[in-house]
Amino acid sequence: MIAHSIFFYFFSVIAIFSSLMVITSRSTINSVFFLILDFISVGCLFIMVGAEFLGMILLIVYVGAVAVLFLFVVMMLNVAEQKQSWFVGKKSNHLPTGLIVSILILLELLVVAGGWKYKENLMSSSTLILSDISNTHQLGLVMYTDYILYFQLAGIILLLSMIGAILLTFRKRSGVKKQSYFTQISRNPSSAIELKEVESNKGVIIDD
Amino acid sequence: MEYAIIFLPLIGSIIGYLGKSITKLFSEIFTSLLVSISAILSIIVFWNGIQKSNYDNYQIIEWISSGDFVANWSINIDPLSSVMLVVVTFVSALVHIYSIGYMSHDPHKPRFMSYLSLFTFSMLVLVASDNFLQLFFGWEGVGLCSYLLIGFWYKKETANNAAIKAFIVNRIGDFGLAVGIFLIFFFFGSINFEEVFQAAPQFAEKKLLFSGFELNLITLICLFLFIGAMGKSAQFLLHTWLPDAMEGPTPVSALIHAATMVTAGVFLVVKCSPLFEYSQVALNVVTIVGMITAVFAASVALVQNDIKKIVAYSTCSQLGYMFFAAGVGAYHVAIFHLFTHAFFKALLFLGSGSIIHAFKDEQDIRNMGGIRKKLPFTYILMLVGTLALTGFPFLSGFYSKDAIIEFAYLRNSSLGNYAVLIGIFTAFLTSIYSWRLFFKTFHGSYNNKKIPINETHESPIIMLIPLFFLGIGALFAGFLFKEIFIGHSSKDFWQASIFFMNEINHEHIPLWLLLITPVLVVISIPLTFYYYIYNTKFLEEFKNTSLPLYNFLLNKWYIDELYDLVFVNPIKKIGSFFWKKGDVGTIDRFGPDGISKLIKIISSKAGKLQTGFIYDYAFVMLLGLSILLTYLILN
Amino acid sequence: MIEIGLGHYLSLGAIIFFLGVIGIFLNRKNVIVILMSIELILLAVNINLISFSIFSGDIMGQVFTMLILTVAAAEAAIGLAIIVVYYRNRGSIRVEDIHGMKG
Amino acid sequence: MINNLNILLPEIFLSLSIFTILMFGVFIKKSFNLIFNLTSLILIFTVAIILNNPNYEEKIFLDSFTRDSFSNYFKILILISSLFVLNSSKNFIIENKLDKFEYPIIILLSILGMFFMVSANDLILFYMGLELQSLSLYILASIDRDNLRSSESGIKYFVLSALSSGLLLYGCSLLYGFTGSTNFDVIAIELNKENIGAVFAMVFILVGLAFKISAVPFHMWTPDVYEGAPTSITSYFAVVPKVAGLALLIKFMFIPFSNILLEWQTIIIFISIASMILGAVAAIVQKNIKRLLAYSSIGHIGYALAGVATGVISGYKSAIIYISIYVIMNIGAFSCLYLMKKDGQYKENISDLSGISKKHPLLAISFLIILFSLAGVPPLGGFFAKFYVFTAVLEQEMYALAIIGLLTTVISAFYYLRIIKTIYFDDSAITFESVKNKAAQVSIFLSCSILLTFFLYPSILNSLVNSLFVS
Amino acid sequence: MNFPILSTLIFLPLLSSLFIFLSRDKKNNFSSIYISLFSSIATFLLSLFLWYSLDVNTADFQFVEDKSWINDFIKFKLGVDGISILFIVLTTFITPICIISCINSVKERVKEFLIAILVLETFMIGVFCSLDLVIFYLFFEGGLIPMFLIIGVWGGSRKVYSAFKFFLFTLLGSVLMLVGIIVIYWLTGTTDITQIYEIQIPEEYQNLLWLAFLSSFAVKMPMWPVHTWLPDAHVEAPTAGSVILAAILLKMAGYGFLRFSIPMFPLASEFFTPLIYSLSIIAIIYTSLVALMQEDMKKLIAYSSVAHMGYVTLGIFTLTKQGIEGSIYQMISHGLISAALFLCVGVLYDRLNSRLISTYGGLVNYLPKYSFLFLVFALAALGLPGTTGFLGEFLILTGTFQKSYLAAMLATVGVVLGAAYMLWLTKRLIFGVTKNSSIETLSDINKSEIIMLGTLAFFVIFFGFYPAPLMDTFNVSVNSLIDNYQLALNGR
Repeated sequence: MIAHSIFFYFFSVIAIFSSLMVITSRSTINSVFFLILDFISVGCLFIMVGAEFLGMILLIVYVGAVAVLFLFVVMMLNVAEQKQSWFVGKKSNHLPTGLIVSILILLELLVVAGGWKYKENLMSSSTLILSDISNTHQLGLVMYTDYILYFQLAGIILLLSMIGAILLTFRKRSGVKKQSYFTQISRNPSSAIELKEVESNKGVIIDD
Repeated sequence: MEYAIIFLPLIGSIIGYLGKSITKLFSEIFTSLLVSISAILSIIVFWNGIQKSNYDNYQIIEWISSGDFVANWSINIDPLSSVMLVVVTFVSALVHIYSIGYMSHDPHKPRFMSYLSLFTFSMLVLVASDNFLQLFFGWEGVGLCSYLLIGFWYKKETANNAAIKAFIVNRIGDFGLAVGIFLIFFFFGSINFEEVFQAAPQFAEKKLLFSGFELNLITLICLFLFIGAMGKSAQFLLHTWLPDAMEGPTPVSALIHAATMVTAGVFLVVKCSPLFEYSQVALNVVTIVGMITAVFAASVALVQNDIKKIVAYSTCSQLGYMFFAAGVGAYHVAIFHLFTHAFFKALLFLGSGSIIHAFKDEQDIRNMGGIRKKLPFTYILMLVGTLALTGFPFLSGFYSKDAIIEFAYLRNSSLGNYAVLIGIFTAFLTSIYSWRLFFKTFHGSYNNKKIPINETHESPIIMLIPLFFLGIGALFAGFLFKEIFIGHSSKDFWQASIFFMNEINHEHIPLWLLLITPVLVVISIPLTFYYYIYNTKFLEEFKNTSLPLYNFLLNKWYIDELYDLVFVNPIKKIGSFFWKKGDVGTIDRFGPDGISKLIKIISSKAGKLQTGFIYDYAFVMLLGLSILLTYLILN
Repeated sequence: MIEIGLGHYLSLGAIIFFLGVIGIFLNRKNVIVILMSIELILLAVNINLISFSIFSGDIMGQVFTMLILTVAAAEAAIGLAIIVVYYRNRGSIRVEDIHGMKG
Repeated sequence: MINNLNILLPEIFLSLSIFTILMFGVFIKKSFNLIFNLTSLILIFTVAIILNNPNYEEKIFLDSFTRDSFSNYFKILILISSLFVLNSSKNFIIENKLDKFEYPIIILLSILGMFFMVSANDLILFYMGLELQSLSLYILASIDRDNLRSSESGIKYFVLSALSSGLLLYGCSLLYGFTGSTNFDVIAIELNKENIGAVFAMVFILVGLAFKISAVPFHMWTPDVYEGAPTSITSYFAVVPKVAGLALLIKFMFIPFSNILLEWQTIIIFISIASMILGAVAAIVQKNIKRLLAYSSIGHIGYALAGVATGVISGYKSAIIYISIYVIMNIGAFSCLYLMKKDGQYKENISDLSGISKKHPLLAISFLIILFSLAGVPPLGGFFAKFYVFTAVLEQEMYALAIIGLLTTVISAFYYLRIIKTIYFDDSAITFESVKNKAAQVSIFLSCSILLTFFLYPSILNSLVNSLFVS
Repeated sequence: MNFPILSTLIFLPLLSSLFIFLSRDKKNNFSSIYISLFSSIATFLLSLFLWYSLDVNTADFQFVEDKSWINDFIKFKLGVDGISILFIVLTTFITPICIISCINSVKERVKEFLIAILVLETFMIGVFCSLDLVIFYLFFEGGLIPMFLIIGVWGGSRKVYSAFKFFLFTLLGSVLMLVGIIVIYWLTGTTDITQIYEIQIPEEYQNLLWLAFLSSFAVKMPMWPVHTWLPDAHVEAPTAGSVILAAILLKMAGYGFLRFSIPMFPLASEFFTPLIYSLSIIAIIYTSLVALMQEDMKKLIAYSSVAHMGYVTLGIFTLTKQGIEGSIYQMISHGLISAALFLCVGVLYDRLNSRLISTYGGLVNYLPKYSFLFLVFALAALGLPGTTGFLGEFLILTGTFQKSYLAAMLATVGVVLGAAYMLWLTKRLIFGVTKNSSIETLSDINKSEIIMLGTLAFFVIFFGFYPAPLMDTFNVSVNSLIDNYQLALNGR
């Protein structure tokens, strides 16, 4: 019980702190790393609360793929050195109002989410009943049966993102000389050598 | 026959104008001919009336019918209208003939003749109507013709202005007439003369609240009708157009502004005697206005120099006579004076025209004089006219004018007595200015610098014949028709067309009253001759010593200036103000233009909101979200 | 405080959500950080869903989460691709530089 | 379950076709034309399949997917409008070197996403459909990848859309938590006024949806993206996702949120009025036609939302009629842009239209009809759209909404008139190149003739829409 | 009568405009002009036939066509009665004249111009035929499009401003009417006015609805203070545009008051009578004064139109027989007279390209025929007895007098002012000395102009002396209008 509390607060504080750092840190690289930290701590929370599959997915897919993708792009676009905080540059003219508005939203959310009556059949953390089949198993049971449609759709979305990414970023580079084995092999003397009759005192114009 | 009287002038007007290219004098002859026929016919009608009481109402066609508001085109022949028919057609025919000579040098003769005939038609429609609406038609129709004829010489700026002035002042009068008609229709439920007059007694006591005042209905109606009459007959305050109207050709002045149209007001009052008789207040107003006009116009006429203007003011003054005659209840006398006045005033005008003709369009009497030898016929005829006008015994003016004074006396009221005084005084003034005009023109020395005396000449015969006829009228009309019109048997003649509540008995007139006017008139002749011809110094000195009075009179009591100051200029200013400040400056500025400007400003503000920065966009979204959330929480 | 209930998890989600939101419109650095903020928001959503799912014993929430993870990955990929494209054209991905169209 | 798969037939057909033509595209070089034509064919076939399917309501996959006349109507609308948008823009695509074979495929994928959106009866499916569509649109917005403006519009659209998706998703999570289910029908039962958390969630979801249909204040992306994206994409943006978005909104209001009508009604009214006003006002200063049409579409969404705001079926119907006529008008308007070519470039500034009525009377008159229709001047089709909406609004006695709405039509008439003024009143005559674009001409012609003759039989849409709400 | 004569009447011009659109002729646009002339005259004859076959002894709507239109709830219902038929005939009469006028005055894009005119004619006839509020609105608003184009494309130097002002002003007014129409639908369940007449709309709604309708009609009429679009629109519009605008478009509002405001909202009509009176009186006097000071002929005539329309509103809301009949008569009369005056201005404008009064003067020396006709119309405009202008005004004032002395007296002042500005205009234009030497080179009006102006002059005078054909036509209808109104007031 207490352990649950301690771990919850531990990971939440880390998550919140790293979230804060994601948006405030001067270096984009740092932001990415804090994002990873964020994911890790939240993943731990997931595991702690009993959604171990999703916790793992978060760690593997997010940290392993998405965050790395971010890192990759940051490196590629060479913006890692941009050491700017959000106060630099054009000074934000709605920082105060913005903060007030967001805090307002936060408070409203906290009021609603934190302090509200939920449905009666909710479990408290102490009485969390973990079913006898594992979380992963449970997901697996529904994912490919009842929710096959979503699954397929997710697939299509991934396909789309692939097409999109390729369409947007892939470009044929002109002027790049590539080796073509087939042309190399299928050359014959007639296409490789040209014989010219050279008249005297005229020379040959060699075009290449 | 009745149809012919009315419509022949109209036909003349239309065909006369359209057929102008048929032969050289087609329009002139054709129109004159038709109007003459009409004149003869109307005399026959008049005669039939006297002899056989042959009166009738001929309905031509329904004009307008809207609910109870029904008006017909009709020809209503009764004693009053038959008299008017004679006056109108007779004078008109003579003026037509006169114009052939007078206008012989004008390129627009056909148009002129056509207008004249059209005028005659309108006037006939006016006098022959059996309802107020047709009367109104004729009323405005003559106004239109007057407008057209005054502005006949359209190149003259003054003529155009005078024409507009005449129309608009008349319109102001018409405003009163129209309101009178509205009132009549509203309360009597009809605008037919006969029905209205029959119903009049029932409304004699009716009061109504009119813009805060409680007034007698009939009084109100009569006052409004009288405003109309004032406008048309150039009574004081609405008289300003008449002298200006002299910008038109002289025959026009003779026909319209002396003999016929201007008397329409008198005609209206007399016609409506069944109404006026029920309202002493209205009658008193009529009397007072008439008196004021008579004196005023006569006083102004004393010092004018334009020959036509003098005659015009004289007309104005005589109309005043007619009105106060009507006002004291002597309607028949008013009509009688109208009748005689038509002859001698037309004569005077045409005579003046003859003089002007002789001087090649010179109108200032200071530039005339001493031409009695050169224009003998004109001289004689003008003499007749002047004598008649001044009321020289046994000429037509004598009978009618004295009768007015007598009737005023017989009225036996304080107002009547004032009227007597004013009448006598005005008669005296009339005599003075008439003789002044006469002597200054024909006697004394020749004063014109531009035209040598040899070039002045007598008018052609075609102009003199009408003068001659009018002269006969001026001489004998009073004597001949006195008995019929105002004599003891006059009631048989007028029948129902004039209504007297309390008839004045034409008896017991003190001798002094009978004598005083003729005596004054006769005395004034040598007096005038002396002061204007032999001893002009006295008057010059008098003029110089009392210059303000002189100027006051010369400038017609400054009434035109007053109007300019009070009405014309302010209206123009208000018009400009409404336009520039009202429409453009306020309505448009704050209305469409202002709003569109505002929207454009908002629009560019809204465009600026779209900064192009992602964070701003996101911020707006969050702002929206937070507003919605907060709204829900607060609810 | 000690008893960790659903409310705690939701609050955590709300805070992370809030930070993600702030990150989007207070950021002047570069677009990638905005992308990361979006990932934070999605993370907050996931926290919500998982905790709801666990506390109400309903597997649906976890299925949802899993799909969100997939979609988020796809979104990140496309987002980064667009950023790359933009970078190629503009030579910068600073948020302040992205205002070629306005008004 | 497998027996019921024919309910999913259009979606299955579409996905399989996508895979097939994707293969064609990969293995055949210079295959744009082929794939483009195949795409048109697929669209037509899909329409046929949907028409061939029965219309009664059926749900499968744990009631997460609905097929009913409502979804079918929107699917057909989406398909047909895509068909016209695509075909009329073909010349433009080729001439601007956008002729990659992925182009039509991504469009098809987005259509697939919209299919799931309008058929969704479950938060998850709805979200998946939405994301499929959004991701396609991100790519499409920045498809002209060598063009700075295109990629900028892509980045803007992506960031903001992702944000809105995040908000929407957050709402979904709360909704799931507070009602205990992701199924619309269950949510509808569980959701009531006392359930504040769920009401809160509703706001988040509304924000997400409002973003998709670009309603104020979640419209900020619209002008920039419309301007920046290639015209062919803009026309797609302006038409198809709007239809799907509105369908979704109506569905949300009609099923899951039906019990908290009072709560969302004020919000929709607010959004609607804000959209109408901003759409009218902000467009006045615009110089770019595409940008102007963006504001115009914001305004139009405001009117459609006014219909939704009534919270009754007749209002929803009027909104559906509105969006249908809006689609017709916008297809026409954008098709006109494909005929405005000068010096080898497609023109998109209002000033480029100066005096074209002299040289291109037909184009001018088409513009005239469409613009007057957009302004809602009778007797053109656009008037009837507004008429239905305001009839529904006034039925609920929402006078303020109706009057504000109609006043904004006057303001918005101003900028439509400004274009007409440029076309007809200005003297400097511009000559465009003659463009051989039969498809665009046909689209314009159809659009104009529908708008012109709509008044002859204005109930045609009514009778279609009447059957959409069975329950 | 099974033959849909009204639909034919409405759509005949539209059809012919389609023909013109499809016709191809390069030189002189002969075929366009002839097609349009032919079709408009055919329409005119058809409308005359309609008038002839109309039974004027009943106030019922005749030639009713009733088709279902928008679902079941709004019907495409047309019909005419004694009031509307005259407006239809006026419309069909003015249109050929406009077409003739553009032979002289429109130099470019003749074909489009004719199409616009004919489309406009369709809308105008439709307005006067429709017996359903929505249809009415449709036609009422639809007319804006061609008119906007006519002003904007063929207009003068400030055409854009004027066209926009015209369009937006009118649209702004009428959207509120649309709200009113829809609310009526929800209150009564129908938009068929013959059915609405039977239903008493609740009193608490009447006032607001009446105001909603007023907002549209007041702008169109135009009443003070929303009249400012009219002078601008008139000034900038081409001759035919001004003619149609003055002769017919303005009448729609007056017709609307008669057809909709009064029968549908009798209580409100009574309640707001003082408002209408004051606005009308202000319009009459204010605009007359403004007209007095104008330097632009068209603007002067436009302002005079506002004043004349002031009489119309005044007369309508007296709700007396004379007032209403006078108003109808005044509208028709103004339709003829203002049309003629604008044509007259157009004649001058075609020749010298100036609308400033000061450009002209002494025209009578060189254009006698023209001057004569102009004088006739000017006199008719100032309400000279014997012209149509008089009877209308006089009847209106008679009617007004029965309701309010003050209003009638003040309105009568307008008659005096009317004479002032019209005569002053005539003086400055026609009479006086010719100052501008280019006038001397002008040719008098040609045949087509004589036909146009002569016909108008004939009718202006003919109906001035013999108004019975017109008065008899609407007599019964007006009676029933007033009877129903009184019934409604008593039934309160």
